[in-house]
Amino acid sequence: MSSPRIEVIERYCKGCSICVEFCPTKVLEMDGFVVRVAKPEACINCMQCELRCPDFAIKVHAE
Amino acid sequence: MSSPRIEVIERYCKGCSICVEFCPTKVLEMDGFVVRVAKPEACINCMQCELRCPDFAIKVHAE
Amino acid sequence: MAKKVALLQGNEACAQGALYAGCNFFGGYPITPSTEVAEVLSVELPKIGGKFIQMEDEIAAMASIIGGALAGSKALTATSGPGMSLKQELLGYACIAEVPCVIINVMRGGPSTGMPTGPGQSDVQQAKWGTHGDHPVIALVPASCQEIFTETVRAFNLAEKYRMPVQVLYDEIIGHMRERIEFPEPGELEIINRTEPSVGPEEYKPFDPSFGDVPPMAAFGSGYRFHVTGLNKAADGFPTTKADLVDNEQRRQLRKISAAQSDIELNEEYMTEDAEVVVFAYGSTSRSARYAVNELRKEGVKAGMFRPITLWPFPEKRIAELGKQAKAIIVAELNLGQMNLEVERCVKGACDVPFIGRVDGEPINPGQIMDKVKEVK
Amino acid sequence: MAKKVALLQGNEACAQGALYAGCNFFGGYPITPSTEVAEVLSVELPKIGGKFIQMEDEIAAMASIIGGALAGSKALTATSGPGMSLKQELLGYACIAEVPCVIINVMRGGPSTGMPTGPGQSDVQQAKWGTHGDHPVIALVPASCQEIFTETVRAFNLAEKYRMPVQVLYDEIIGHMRERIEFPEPGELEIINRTEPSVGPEEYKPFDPSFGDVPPMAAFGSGYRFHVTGLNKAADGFPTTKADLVDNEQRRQLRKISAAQSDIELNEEYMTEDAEVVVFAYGSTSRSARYAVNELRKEGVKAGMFRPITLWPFPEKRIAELGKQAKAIIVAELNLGQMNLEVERCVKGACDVPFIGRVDGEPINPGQIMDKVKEVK
Amino acid sequence: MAERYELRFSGAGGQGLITAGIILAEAASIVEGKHAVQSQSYGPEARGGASKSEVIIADEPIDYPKATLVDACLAMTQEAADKYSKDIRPGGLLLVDEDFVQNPPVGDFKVIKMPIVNTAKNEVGRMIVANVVALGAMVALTEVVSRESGETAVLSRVPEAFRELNKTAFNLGFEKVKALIG
Amino acid sequence: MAERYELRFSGAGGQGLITAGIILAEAASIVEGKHAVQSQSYGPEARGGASKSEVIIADEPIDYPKATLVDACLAMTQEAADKYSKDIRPGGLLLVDEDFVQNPPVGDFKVIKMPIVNTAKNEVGRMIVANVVALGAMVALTEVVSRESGETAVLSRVPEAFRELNKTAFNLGFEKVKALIG
Amino acid sequence: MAFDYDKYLRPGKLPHIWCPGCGHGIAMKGLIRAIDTCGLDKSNTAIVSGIGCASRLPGYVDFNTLHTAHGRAAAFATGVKMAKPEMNVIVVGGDGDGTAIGGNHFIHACRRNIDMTYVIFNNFIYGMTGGQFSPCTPTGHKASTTVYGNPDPVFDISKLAIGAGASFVARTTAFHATQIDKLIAEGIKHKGLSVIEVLDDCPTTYGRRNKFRSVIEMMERLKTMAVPVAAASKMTAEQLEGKVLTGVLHKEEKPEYCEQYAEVIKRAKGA
Amino acid sequence: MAFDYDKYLRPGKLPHIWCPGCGHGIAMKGLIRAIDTCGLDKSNTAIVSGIGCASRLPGYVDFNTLHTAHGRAAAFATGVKMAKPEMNVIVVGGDGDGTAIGGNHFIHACRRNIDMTYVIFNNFIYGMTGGQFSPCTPTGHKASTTVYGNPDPVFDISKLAIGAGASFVARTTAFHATQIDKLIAEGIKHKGLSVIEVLDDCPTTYGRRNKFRSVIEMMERLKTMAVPVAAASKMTAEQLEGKVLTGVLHKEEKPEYCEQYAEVIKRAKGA
Ligand SMILES: Cc1ncc(C[n+]2csc(CCOP(=O)(O)OP(=O)(O)O)c2C)c(N)n1
Ligand SMILES: Cc1ncc(C[n+]2csc(CCOP(=O)(O)OP(=O)(O)O)c2C)c(N)n1
Ligand code: SF4
Ligand code: SF4
Ligand code: SF4
Ligand code: SF4
Ligand code: SF4
Ligand code: SF4
Ligand SMILES: [Mg+2]
Ligand SMILES: [Mg+2]
Repeated sequence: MSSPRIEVIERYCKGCSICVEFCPTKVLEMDGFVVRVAKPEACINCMQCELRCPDFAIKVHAE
Repeated sequence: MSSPRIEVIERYCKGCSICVEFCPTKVLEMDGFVVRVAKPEACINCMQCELRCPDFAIKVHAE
Repeated sequence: MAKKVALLQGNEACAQGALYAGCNFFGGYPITPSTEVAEVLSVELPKIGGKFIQMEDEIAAMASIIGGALAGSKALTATSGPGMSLKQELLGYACIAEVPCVIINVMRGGPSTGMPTGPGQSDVQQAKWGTHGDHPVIALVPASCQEIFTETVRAFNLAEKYRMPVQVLYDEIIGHMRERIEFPEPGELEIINRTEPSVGPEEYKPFDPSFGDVPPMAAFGSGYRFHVTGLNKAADGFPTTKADLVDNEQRRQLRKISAAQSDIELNEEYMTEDAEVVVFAYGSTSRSARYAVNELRKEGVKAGMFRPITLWPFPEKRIAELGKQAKAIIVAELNLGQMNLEVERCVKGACDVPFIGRVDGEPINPGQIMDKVKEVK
Repeated sequence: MAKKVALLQGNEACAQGALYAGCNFFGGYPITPSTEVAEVLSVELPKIGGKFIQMEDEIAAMASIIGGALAGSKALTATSGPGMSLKQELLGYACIAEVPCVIINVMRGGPSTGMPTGPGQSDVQQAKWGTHGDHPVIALVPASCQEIFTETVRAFNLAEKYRMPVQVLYDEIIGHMRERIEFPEPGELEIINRTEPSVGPEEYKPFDPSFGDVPPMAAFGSGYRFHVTGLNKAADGFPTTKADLVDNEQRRQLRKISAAQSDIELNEEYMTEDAEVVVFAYGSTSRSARYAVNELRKEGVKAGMFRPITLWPFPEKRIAELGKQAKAIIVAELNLGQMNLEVERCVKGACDVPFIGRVDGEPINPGQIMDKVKEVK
Repeated sequence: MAERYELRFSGAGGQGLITAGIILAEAASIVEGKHAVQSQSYGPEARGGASKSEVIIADEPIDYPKATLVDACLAMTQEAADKYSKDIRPGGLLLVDEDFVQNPPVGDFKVIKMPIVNTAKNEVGRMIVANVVALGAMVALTEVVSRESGETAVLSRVPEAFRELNKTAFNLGFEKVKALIG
Repeated sequence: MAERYELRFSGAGGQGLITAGIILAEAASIVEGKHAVQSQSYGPEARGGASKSEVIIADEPIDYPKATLVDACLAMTQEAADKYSKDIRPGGLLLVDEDFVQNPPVGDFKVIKMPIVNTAKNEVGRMIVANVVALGAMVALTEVVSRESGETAVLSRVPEAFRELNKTAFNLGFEKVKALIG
Repeated sequence: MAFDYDKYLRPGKLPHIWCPGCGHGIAMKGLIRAIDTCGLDKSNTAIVSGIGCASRLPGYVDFNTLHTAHGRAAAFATGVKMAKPEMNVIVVGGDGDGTAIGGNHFIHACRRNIDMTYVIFNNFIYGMTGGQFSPCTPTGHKASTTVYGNPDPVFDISKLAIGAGASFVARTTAFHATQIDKLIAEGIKHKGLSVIEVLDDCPTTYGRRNKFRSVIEMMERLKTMAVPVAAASKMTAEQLEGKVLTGVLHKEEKPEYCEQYAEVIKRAKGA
Repeated sequence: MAFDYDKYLRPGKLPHIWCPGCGHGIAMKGLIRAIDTCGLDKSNTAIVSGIGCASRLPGYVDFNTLHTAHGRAAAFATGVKMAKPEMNVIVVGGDGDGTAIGGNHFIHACRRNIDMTYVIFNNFIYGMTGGQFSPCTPTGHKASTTVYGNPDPVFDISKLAIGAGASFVARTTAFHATQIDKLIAEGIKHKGLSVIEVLDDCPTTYGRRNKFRSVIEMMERLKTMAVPVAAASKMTAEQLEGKVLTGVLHKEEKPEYCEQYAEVIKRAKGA
């Protein structure tokens, strides 16, 4: 099974870093004021980032 | 012991008859729109009439 | 068939007028001397499947009728001075959000609790200026029970036509007195309903100026999903701080009324053609004025009466004309000086504007007016 | 010693002015753009043993300051349009019950929620007519941070002197901008406190007209036990419906102000002596007007500015005079037509009254005024 | 009938005098098609104290709706008589309940005395219809509406069950006055 | 100095630009005894988005308190640069943070580029003092107040513990610009 | 011995405006006795009310009296108390005044736990305006605006007060006349916001429409409705159906608002 | 699979105005998921709010949306619901909007038990106006108008709602993100007035002043504060000190207001 695709809508991301902190496998990282998908392959599709992003800025697409 | 003196302030009495109904010994009576002390001697100084008159219209003076 | 007639209180006539106009929602909070409007409607509305709700206060009452109106109802509330003061914020909301509804103010003595069972006409400037910010105003001032009926109908019509709150103000005297009312037959008086959108939900904008200064209005729950706010908004209903968009909307809202003055204005003139002294009076006071004019005419005094039935927008032009014709326009009202200021403004110094005011709980009687007319003659 | 100076926001200057005036009670409810007044006082009042209370809404805030004032405090509240609309009922209460207190209205765009962070001057007629019923009104409109300080002091003085609520209105621009303030030394500005009864509790009547139109006022808890009500009352403070007693009281209350116009009125005139065109402007708009007048004078245009600092009672006489002198009095304000109506009334047709209004969240700039002046020239 | 006829019903709150006024106004305006205005004054709080109801009847539309000079006044209590008989017009009428108005005011008007409450209590059997007795009496006294119109108006106001009672009350009032004034 | 000198500080909400404006106004009006007015515009809700603070300095009392034609403008972000550089007067100045304003607007004004945030972050060691770096730079650029006045104003605003930090920031900003414009 | 009410009454103001048999008079007398029990100094006591029949009380009594606007009594009173914490502040008013338009000020006074006593005269109706239903009119009953039977659920005022944080809540009825002063006195002595609900009667607007034949019948109803809290604990749910608990329903010690504010002042002066 | 929020969002309105890390966004997403769970028809659903940061929600979602005046949402919503009882009506707003200025409408909506769902976003502060204390700001904490520590006691919103008669009351936090939609969905399905309190965070005005170093810390606090009702029953009073209960706190069947009014209509038509 390939790892899920993480979509970050940069225009919405306000850089609060909630997703970064809640990601259990450190897939995400802050890059200045927006989030960056640093280790996509580590994603375990737990949906924490999507669930908790207050800004509708991150979507987890499982294949 | 002489029976208490019942003072009715006619100007205040609105004739609601609460005192009449609550007097256990039927001392009081309605007389048109105001109350009348009909049987002063029967008064047992229970103070019910004074306590319950909504209009400050009746006072029981025990000697 | 003879028309239905009845001896009705002004407040009852108001309720009946509302029903005739198609009112199907009343949200209120009791207050003397307006309460009978609510009482009649609490009995009548459920009979026709309409809604009567007694809210927790006047603010909530005003909120409920705006909500009801947005959901498609023809909504009414009735109150008196203290309640009117409380409603001011949401009256402004109804203006900016362009929600049709009717507010009855049965005026009593003021300010504050004042004289709850005494008459007053001292909320007439409040009707125009009570809420903060610029906003259009329509206020009607009937003078008899029959006219309360017809003006309530007209209030609903204007509210629906111009998509805004309309106030009807009358004083305690006519609110509580009883006169014979003839009920118009159904269809006899015109009934206006808000214009519904002619475009589909996708294209609909709740304040679309391309449909004119009064854009069509959809109801909540009708398939048109739109946004309503009390913030300055653009034509699409969403808040904006863009100067030009805000400006367009604000000016359009005032223009709704300023451009339609002739449609909204309604006055009665009584023996003004040749009048040397005109009495400006409205509501119950105009009845004393008419009585006085009749008496004065008998004595050969050329008196006349100008009676606004629409108080706001103010009949500026006609007053200016009368100012040029008459020696004086006497303003008689149950307050200490309100509409006289507006008359003064309009006559631009062309004639005197003597004032008769009264705030002691008694009506201005014909004698007072006659005396004043003779004074200025 | 040099005076204490500081760079303060208008709202901060207001709070400092209040403290200087002896304010020791603030009851409020936060609202943009007035909130800093409360924030400063929440810090400063407890330092001097004063009371700051944040109430559940603006109505409660107004109630709390009336209660505080009756218990002897010098009380203040601060709000903006929506809050002002909500306070109207109790503003009337403070009038009829003759309770000194000061209300700050930092004006934003309206109506309703409008433009919370944008400036407006569209509550100026509301200041006079917002509450129902006839009542006296004093409203001040400072135009700089320093003047906000001094006018807040004057507001307290007038409130105490005339025993009534006094409103101070300024717009968001000066509420939020910062200027250097010089703090007057203690004693430098006059501080007026309410007159206390000279008779003992037995003879005391809270509205005793034998002490003049502004009867002395005792505080709750001072040994004078009296009754306060929002009903029409007699001189003894108890409610009455007796026509003559009501009339006496109502007229006395209005007379407090009408008879003291010269004490209350305060205007600034700038180059009006020979002005052919006068710009009537107040608050932040007057700053643009002064700028414009300076520029116009450079160009040889005889322009001047009339700036009311006391807006209500209105400077009727002086405006009438200027109307006779000038070709036009241009009224510039951040609304769609308010004080221009009052100017029109006062000039009685003697000159034109062109209007510059703006409600898009931007200030009226000097250029707009210059253009208009040139137009009428 | 004069061009404008002014009647006043006064007494204590709760005696039904407002209703009496309304019925009279209905008799005039609905039954007889004249013009009528009924109004009342509320006490400070609409409860207790003296109460009054006024009816103005005319052939023309009525402008000023309050009494100017009262043609006929009813007073059911002493307080009402003292307070409300003041503006009876010279030559006018004052009908009092003789049991409750022991000192009828004197003035340039005719006083008619009659036991109104007692008639209701003892002859009709229900004190509550004293106002209708009074109404019958006022109709008889003033002839401002016909006896029949008055009766019609009374009956159209009351529920079926109370029609007889009220009819009796109205007519007793009417007849007693007729007997008195001849 | 011109009769009326207009400065604008713009950037993102939370960058401390309002404070920078206030300090400059204090330097001018409190320290140097000139006239100054500081104002700011709030976003729709006073949060997020572009933010600006304006300071007008003059020798005379200041009437119109808003900018008419800006003499010198600071822009810390691209959005601010795009939005607020519009009314810079011909020949005016625009100072941008070169790391955040990648496309400085062009117009009849002089653009000065400087790494403001990075200076704060890397050279002072605290990003939070970027506004003070910017202030130092603006003072150097415009000379609207003296370096000493600027420093005094900065120091009188900050708690003891942060004085050195802010002093460094202010002076770094000042010197960097001086070096740039020579 | 007759109780000397005159000591607390303003001369020349009686008779009061209340209708014959109106329970407000009974409750008022209880309040006066409570004040007497607590020995409050008249000059140091404020009685504050809103608008309504009940709210006319202050006009009759010889204290610092404040008859405010409809529903606002608690907010005015809060201002008085904050300004002069040493004063005794008592709020009186009707069910409509206190729980309809005044509901917000009521719950916030409870929340703040400011040291005042709020005596609420619950006659189940808006008396003053002629008998429209209030938030306390029993569901199904009639009022001038609910001729088909009131569809509205009622507030349990005491429960509301407790929910809002009041630290002393008690209830009694006009029938239980001697309990009125006892509970009010206990409330006055309690430090913090105390609420005493007195169920009373409005024969004129509520009684008549709901087929009570006399004030006495209304008193009877109050009598049978009431169940003392102690007794209630031994009763089943069915037995308690339609009953209301009387006595002290809630009492707890909590920081009082003016005292808390005095701490703020201390901190500010220290700072 | 990613949840399709877009289905409920108005195109072009994002990003919303809320600050980075503002909990309102998390709560809003929970609301959308709940609506989705319940399968509400967008055209037949109204979302009503007052004024405040939280109250900006309606502008972003594709329903009949009504952004009213500060504190008045419940009263407007009541009008909408009465006029069209077939519509789903959801009220959203902040702690200030709902319990300070809007307290009265809130408790009366609870009393009436009208079939609406009130989701209250409790961030313990007036966010929109820059962080003055609200009736929910913890005592002792700092806000822009309580620099010496807040002297005011707080409302327990849920307790207040229950005291006022709400028939469904639940509470959760922004940390418990998946519980948000579950509880709101249960509230929507409940016939009558349901209140769902979501404790969330305002980093900008509350967090900063109260020395939270990050949004994450604020989330941590929410996490540790919360105790599910079931768990709480097994805990001692000391253990519960400083905790808040989460989950469904109260649920009962009571007559719904619009249905009761439908009965009034029946009676009126019959009469
Ligand atoms: C702002 C305002 N709204 C409405 C009223 C009308 N009003 C006066 S008293 C009252 C209700 C009184 O009921 P309650 O408080 O229960 O007192 P009661 O008369 O029953 O003793 C109302 C609605 C008013 N005076 N002011
Ligand atoms: C009548 C009125 N009073 C005050 C305000 C100012 N105001 C706007 S939002 C708000 C408080 C918001 O707090 P809350 O409801 O908790 O929402 P949050 O911003 O925290 O989400 C206040 C006081 C207003 N807009 N209208
Ligand atoms: S789905 Fe889970 S693992 Fe994957 S990025 Fe998001 S939080 Fe990390
Ligand atoms: S949670 Fe959302 S807004 Fe915050 S950093 Fe992650 S994607 Fe950006
Ligand atoms: S004191 Fe008792 S016995 Fe005597 S009259 Fe009164 S009620 Fe009757
Ligand atoms: S209780 Fe009082 S008012 Fe009633 S009848 Fe007896 S004395 Fe008169
Ligand atoms: S109307 Fe009711 S509450 Fe008011 S005084 Fe009469 S009986 Fe008492
Ligand atoms: S101020 Fe607070 S509540 Fe408002 S958007 Fe920012 S974080 Fe959210
Ligand atoms: Mg009541
Ligand atoms: Mg909040």
